[in-house]
Amino acid sequence: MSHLLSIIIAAPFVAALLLLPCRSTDRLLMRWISLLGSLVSLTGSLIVAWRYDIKAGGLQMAELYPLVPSLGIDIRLAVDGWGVSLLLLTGIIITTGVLASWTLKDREKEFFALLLILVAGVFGVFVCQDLFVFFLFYEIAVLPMYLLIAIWGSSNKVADAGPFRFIWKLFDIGGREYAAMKLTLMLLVGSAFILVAVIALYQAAGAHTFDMGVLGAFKYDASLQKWIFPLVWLGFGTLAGVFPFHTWSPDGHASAPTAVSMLHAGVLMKLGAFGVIRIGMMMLPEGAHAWVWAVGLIAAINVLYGALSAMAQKDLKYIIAYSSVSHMGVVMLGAATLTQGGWNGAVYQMFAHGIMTGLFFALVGLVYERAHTREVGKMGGFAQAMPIVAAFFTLGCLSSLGLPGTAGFVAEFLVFAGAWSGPHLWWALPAVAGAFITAIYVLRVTRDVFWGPGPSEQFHDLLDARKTELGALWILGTCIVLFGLWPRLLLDYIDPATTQNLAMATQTAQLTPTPATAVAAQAPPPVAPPAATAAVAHAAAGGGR
Amino acid sequence: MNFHDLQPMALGVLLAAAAALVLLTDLFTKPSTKPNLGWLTFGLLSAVLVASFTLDLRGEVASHVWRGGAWPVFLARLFLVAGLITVLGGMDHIARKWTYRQGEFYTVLLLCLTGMVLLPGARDLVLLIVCFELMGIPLYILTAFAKTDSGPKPVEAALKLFLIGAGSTALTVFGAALLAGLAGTTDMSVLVSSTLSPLQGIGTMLLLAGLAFKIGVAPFHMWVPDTYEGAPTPVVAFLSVAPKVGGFATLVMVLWQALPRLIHVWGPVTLVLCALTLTVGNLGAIAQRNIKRLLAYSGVGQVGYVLLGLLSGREFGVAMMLFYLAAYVVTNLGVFLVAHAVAEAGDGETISSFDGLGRRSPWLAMSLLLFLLSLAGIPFVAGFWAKFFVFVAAWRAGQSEMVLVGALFATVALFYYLGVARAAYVNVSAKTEKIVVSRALAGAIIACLLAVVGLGAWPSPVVEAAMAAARSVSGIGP
Amino acid sequence: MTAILLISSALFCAGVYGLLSQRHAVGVLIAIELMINAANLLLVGFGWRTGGAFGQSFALFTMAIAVAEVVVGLALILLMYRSRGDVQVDQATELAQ
Amino acid sequence: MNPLISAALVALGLPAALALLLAVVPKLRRTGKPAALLSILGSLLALSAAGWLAATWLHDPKQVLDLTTSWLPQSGKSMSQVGVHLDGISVSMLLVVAIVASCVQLFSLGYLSDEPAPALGRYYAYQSLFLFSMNLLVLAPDLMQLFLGWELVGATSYLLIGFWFTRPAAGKAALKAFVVTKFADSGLILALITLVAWTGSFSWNATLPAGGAEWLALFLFIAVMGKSAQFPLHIWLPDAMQGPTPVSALLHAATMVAAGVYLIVRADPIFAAAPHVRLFMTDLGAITALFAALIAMVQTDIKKVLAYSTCSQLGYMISGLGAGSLMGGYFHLTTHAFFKALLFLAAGAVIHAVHSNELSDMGGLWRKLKFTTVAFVIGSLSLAGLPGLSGFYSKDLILEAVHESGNPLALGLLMATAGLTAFYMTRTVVKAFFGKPSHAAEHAHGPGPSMTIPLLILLVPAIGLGWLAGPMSKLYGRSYAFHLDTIGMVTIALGLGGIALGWLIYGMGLLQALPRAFAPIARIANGSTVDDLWALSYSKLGMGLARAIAWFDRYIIDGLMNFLGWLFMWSGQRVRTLQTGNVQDYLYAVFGAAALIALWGGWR
Amino acid sequence: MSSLEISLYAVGSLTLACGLLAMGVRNLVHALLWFGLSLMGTAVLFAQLGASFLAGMQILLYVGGVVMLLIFGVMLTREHEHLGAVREVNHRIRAAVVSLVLFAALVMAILHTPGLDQAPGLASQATAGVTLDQLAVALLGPYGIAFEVLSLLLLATMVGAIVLARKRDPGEPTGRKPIGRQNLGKQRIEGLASPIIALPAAAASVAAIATVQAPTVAVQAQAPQTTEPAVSEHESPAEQPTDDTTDAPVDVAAAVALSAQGDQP
Repeated sequence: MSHLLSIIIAAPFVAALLLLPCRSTDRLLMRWISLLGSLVSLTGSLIVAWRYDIKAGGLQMAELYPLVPSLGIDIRLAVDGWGVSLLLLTGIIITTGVLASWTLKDREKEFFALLLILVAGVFGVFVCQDLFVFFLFYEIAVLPMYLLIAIWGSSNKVADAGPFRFIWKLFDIGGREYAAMKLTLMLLVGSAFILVAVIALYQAAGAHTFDMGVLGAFKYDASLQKWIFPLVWLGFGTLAGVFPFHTWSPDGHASAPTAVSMLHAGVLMKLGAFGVIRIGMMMLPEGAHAWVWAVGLIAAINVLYGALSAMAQKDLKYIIAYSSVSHMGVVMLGAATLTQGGWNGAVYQMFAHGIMTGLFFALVGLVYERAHTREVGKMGGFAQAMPIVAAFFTLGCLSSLGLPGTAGFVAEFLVFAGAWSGPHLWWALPAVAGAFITAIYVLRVTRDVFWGPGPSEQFHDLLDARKTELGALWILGTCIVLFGLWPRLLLDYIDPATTQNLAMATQTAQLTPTPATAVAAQAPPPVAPPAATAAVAHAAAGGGR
Repeated sequence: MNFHDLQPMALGVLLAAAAALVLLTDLFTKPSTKPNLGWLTFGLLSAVLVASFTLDLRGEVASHVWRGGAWPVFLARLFLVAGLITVLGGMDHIARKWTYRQGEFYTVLLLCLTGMVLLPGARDLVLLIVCFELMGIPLYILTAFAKTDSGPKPVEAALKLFLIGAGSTALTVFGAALLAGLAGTTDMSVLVSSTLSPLQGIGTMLLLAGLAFKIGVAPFHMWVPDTYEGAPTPVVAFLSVAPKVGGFATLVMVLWQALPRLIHVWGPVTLVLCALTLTVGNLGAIAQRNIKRLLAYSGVGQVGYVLLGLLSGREFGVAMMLFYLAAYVVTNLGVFLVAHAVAEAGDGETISSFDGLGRRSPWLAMSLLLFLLSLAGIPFVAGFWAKFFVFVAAWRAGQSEMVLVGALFATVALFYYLGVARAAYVNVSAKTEKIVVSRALAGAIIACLLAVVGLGAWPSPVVEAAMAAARSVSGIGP
Repeated sequence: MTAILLISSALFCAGVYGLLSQRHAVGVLIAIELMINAANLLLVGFGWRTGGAFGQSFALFTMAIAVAEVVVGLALILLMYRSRGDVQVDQATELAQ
Repeated sequence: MNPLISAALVALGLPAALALLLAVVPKLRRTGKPAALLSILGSLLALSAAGWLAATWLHDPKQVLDLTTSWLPQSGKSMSQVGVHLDGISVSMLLVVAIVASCVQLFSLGYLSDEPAPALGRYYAYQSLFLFSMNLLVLAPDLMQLFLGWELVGATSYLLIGFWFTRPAAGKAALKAFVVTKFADSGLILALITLVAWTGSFSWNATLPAGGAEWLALFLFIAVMGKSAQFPLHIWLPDAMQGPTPVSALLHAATMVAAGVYLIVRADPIFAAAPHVRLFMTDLGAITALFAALIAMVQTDIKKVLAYSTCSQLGYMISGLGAGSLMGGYFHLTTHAFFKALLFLAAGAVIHAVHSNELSDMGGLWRKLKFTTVAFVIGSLSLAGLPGLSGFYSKDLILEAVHESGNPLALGLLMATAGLTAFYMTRTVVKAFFGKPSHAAEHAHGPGPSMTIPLLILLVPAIGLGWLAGPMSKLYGRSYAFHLDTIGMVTIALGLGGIALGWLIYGMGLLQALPRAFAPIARIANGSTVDDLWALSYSKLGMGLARAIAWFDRYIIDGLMNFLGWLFMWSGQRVRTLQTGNVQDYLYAVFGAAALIALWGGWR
Repeated sequence: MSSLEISLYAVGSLTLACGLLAMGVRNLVHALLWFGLSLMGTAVLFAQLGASFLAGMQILLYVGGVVMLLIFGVMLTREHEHLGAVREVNHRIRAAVVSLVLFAALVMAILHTPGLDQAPGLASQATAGVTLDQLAVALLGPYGIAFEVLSLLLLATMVGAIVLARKRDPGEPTGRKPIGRQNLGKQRIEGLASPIIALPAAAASVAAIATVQAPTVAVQAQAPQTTEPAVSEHESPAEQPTDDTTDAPVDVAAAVALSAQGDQP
């Protein structure tokens, strides 16, 4: 039983613990500890990618640690193709996040500790095969957000208008505590739904184990699936920025400090989408099949809605936050198509968008740190003062509008192809329109902020990215181009995993695989981790009549 | 009746002896040496706790009037832990504020604990009610212990508690009278098979109303916020925890043990009360400024979840309820002691007195955060397992809607818990000097912290013990 | 037997009425004593009906408890008098909202 | 590995490597001139490889070579291939691109000599990137890689137009160019996803379901309209002149805009099966040709004239392809690439000398810039379709094809355009080179050697390519025999008439009435109603909708969430005030509840 | 309707009337008196139901003890005259509604419950009732443990009541404010007097506890005097030595009164 996965999860956690004792004066030590923690995870995920045997596919490097045997809860780790790519993404984002927040001034000990705990949770979710521990890691990943935003965030004013004007007296809408509280509460309402779904699944599958393999293979009856799926979808969807519940993400990201919004938009939103697919679609085929039209419709709205509202924003961070909502819409759209191409595209988009948003928020952080304003109208002509930042921003823009040769294109194209060959043809149209609108507002922002004559007089200390930030930008930039030019680096991992997972999602749904993709309908049951100890069927299963 | 066949009740007897001992030593100690009365009580309590592990406490006393076994032992340990932490935490306060009446305080406290320890074993209605009163009446005394030293608040709190308590005792007695009278006996095991009749229904309801006062279930909870705010904090810590566990133990024995066939009567009522308690508890806490009132309402909210556990089945539900109570006892004591530490530093009891705690005393802020997270039910702290197990039990008993309602209210709860955490970490306060905490109080808080984190990381042993206790009360296990 | 039941119920409800409408603390105490007394009557009645000694012994215990409550109640009333100057129950609203 | 394929890989890989090198190593880029020389060396090597390939293909045109590897694996199999596909069409286009690109890069050395070193380095990085993406497009084995090259070319054009980013006009133009082309490219995306939905791969000669070809051709044509600046989507081409002139020469004359035509040629099997779309193409091409020619007549900026002329010539090519003659369209593309690049570079030399684009600042330059004048005159004559020069032959083929396809309307329009083209080219030549010299033209100085050599190189194909029509047709796999018929004669007459008319009006100053007759057209052109239409739709429709949705999101949906929060706070307040503090009320609550549940208990 | 029931109804309605009057009368002392009468009524009912010992206890304990105690309570807390012991009643309607609802529920249940009157024991022991020794055996047999726990309860009540009621803790110097821990040491010298007083107080409380324990132990032998503990708990303050301080007369009187009342066993 290899311990690689648990090392990846534990590394940030241990780094966080190591941070606590050191004094707040030795700033550099703290930074190096947190950087070390994230680097260990990054190299770990690289090793996982290296040692993952693509031919065999399925779940590998399984680990098992009992937690509450009497209820069948044990920490069960294993990684499949998807897990590899998402681990890699998380590793990259946390390393660049730590690099980008090198110049943080106040209380950096707690900041880095909370950040690392957050990322440990995220690592856990991607590799966990036990439904309960999946939910546990999910909660850990959500919780430090509150303190991170409330303490280190920044407030922005929102004019009070519209029918709910009287609420402005009670909350200071747009402030950082408001944003932190709204984010935490909405995500936790989501997790309340998930908790109910988790218990329902556990109970329906004989209430003796939480192992996802067993729960996934179990045939739940259709009516149960029909009402559990929306719970899972809304629960995880809130984190993935699904249409009506996305309102926390613009405020949350705009108020969060750089590294936090990088991590949150870059990785945490993927958690939501991953959850919907992993638990929603793979474990509840009939439910998925019944509700997939709604998921697709909302995702299509998401793309267009996010793009359009981004076009009208005046604050730099809000633009990028709304663009994340739009790109997450693409991910959900890919997932909703229930086709091979769609799912490949969805997972690839998770990776690509993660890198892109990470780069964007890092850059915006740099600009904000130097220009102390995020008002696009006030800024102009920054390219002269900071050419490198301008160059990377342009690269980020080109990737987010889906220019081939950047990771963004491959993902979006796969999703469009999947949507077009899937049952609901017309979903692809708003998605393509969304991609086009993204091109407009993204390039317009580049022109407003970076191009144009020289920076106006009020920005005097505009110096370019320094070495640590530069490192972060270089890592993200190369990822975008590398995975854009040669997508097989990642697709070789994602594709076999999609075939297997899709088989699970469509096997009981009598959904004949669409002719075009000629899915080889072999449905090997997911390789159960070796010799998982049969959970003790505890005596109290009888319960009260 | 000689000493030997009192073996199963050994814990109760020992505690009574301890009370007497403390009362006597109080006579001979000079005011200056009175503080080590606190340490004496602490020593005695830990001795009894150790005894609970070493002695064999199974078997029956006086022809099944009092039955030992896993159920009374589990609860006894819970009460003893609560007592230990209260004494340890409050020792400094008591010694300073009531130097001359410490002895009486500890005696009354020990007697109250005796009542609690004897309660779970009682299989006879009379013994049950007397133990219930032995648990209740000392609380009135303890609440008013600050007398008129610092303003009228403690007295008013005690008076409110007393008046409603006495009213509830009357209700309990009348209900018990009806039940016992109809069945023709006060022995609960016979009561089970008594003939069903509307009068018995009313008797059950009145009994339920009387017992529900002690736990602070919704319509009967009105005294909770005022008493918590008025009474001195260490007493409130004990008051918020131990009688609730005692009340629930009585409810389990009366409802599940004595009146299972009347489930169609008290089942729906308890469900309605549970929903009401959740709503009032969580909503009430949102707009609170005083930390103790907030914790009072949060306590009422938590009772809602425990009631949900009680409802969800005779064995698994009750087991999960016990685990929830264990987690609740430790967490609530911890939170109150932290609030006490902050109040002792002269800051008062409003939430804004917690401002900047993160800087002034990092470990206190960290423990406060962990306790709040445990109350809110966030992973890797005791509270999460508690809520989760209760939800599983409730789901298994078919209360799926209640689980959803409970989960949503947990989110509302997080709102006001985070409000306090925000005060500690986010707000900046003018005062920057460190908060100095007395050794005993610090020890108590750390003990709670270890328990909460320990339960969070490795809940299995307590889960097994709770299940054994549940089996023993429903007559299956020893 | 229904006679005893009716009378004790009536007494009990009288006690409840008194409890809710008294303003003086001692008045409340009286009401509570009356209610407990009704319960005792009921117990003795049932004891008489079934002939067992349980009724009367239970009544004895309840009496003891009732007296204990009165004692503590009076002590509290004394304290209240000392701290507030009056014993009006509905004026004691120091702890509110 | 077949040496030919390795040559193709060199042509593809070398510019990519150079672009990467210049981008990644800032120090190298900041050196300026050395970086430029490196890039020019790269383009020359690519040119030699292309030349060698063209030579081998000339004497064996049927040969087809492939080297591809899977790019997008999907459920085990590979959905799209990436690599090199060599056949007659791609090799010839490769040669054209290589020649023009190296000439432009050489020319830019002189033209941009006074740019600061880092900017020059950045310019040549973009140039190498462009060459790589164009080669990628040309050598594409399937429509996917073509699309890759297509979009990369669009991106580099955005970067190159916005090279002088300090100028707001350049920024606006770059954004406009990219957005319009991106809008059209969504058509190509739709085509691709339809193709993959039907056939599972992107190759253009896959069997399509009935009627499928029509849809596919339509989607492809939408993209072509955007890239090759056809009528409604041509608005970005004139603005693209903000970029440096060599860029206009390379991208917006010879190669990039021709990519659309290349796509139609490449995807010939699809278009062959789509008669309706081809008819539409012919008509649209003709209309664009005429419309652009009319506007070109009244332009005062020399680059704008050439831009509109390109737009008009593209219309020609597309209507030719629409009429079914692959040979005509593609051959015209090749010849046009050379003489239009020649014209642009010559114009560049003039602008470099006079430091202004306006024709009014020029005049009588033939004394100072003798060689440039010769180059410009030959170029314009070839464009006008003077028999003997390359322009005539390709234009004649197109006219014959349109005539044979039986489309009198289009034929008429195209004939008129031929005349107009000759007229406005003469007007430009006269205004710029002959006439009385303006103040700025006084002390203009001749272009340096680095600018004259490219002109010389481009002169050769501009003149001689017409005669090579035979071998070129073999390359394209089509038959060709030159024969002069009535259509040819009429066009020659129109061309000569146009030149004469131009000379009369502008050279001699006679018949001033005609220019005044053109005044209304001038107003339409400058007003460019189509342009405003697009701008209006963007600002009113686009931004309006965006602002509405942003407001809706912030105040309605977010408002609802806040309202929920407010509701809880409000109810919390209510519950709090329930606690009156009066024991009487508490007792009332307790006993009231007890009474109620007792009632219920009794009733059950 | 046997004769017993008729008499039961008669006395019962009488008791009820007194109870209602006790609750309704405006003047508190009158209320107390009516309350005493209603207690006596219950005692008569007990007698009718054969629980003669209980009737005795009722008279002794309730009427003698509780009512007297309450009267003293009222006297002690008599605020200045103008307020008077008046207790006018608010929310009267609300209280009436609640009690009537409860009463209706009870009556409905009573009427619907079958077999109330023809229970087995009714006819045979109508008169004899439960004999004394049966009661004693029950008290020490099955309810033995309850008995012991009751004694603990009374101990707790006693200790608590004393602590709350006394004005000054033994050993506390006369300074009004309770002194903090830190300056405890200084009190040593002039505080010497306090231990001298504390010693007899301690002895007295030991004696008090002994008396409480003794009867319970003794009573295990003979059943009847079980209720003493309930009465005797007031003895301990009696030995309270009269303090040397000149505190307000009221509380001294209270201490004396309390002890006096509790003396008649």
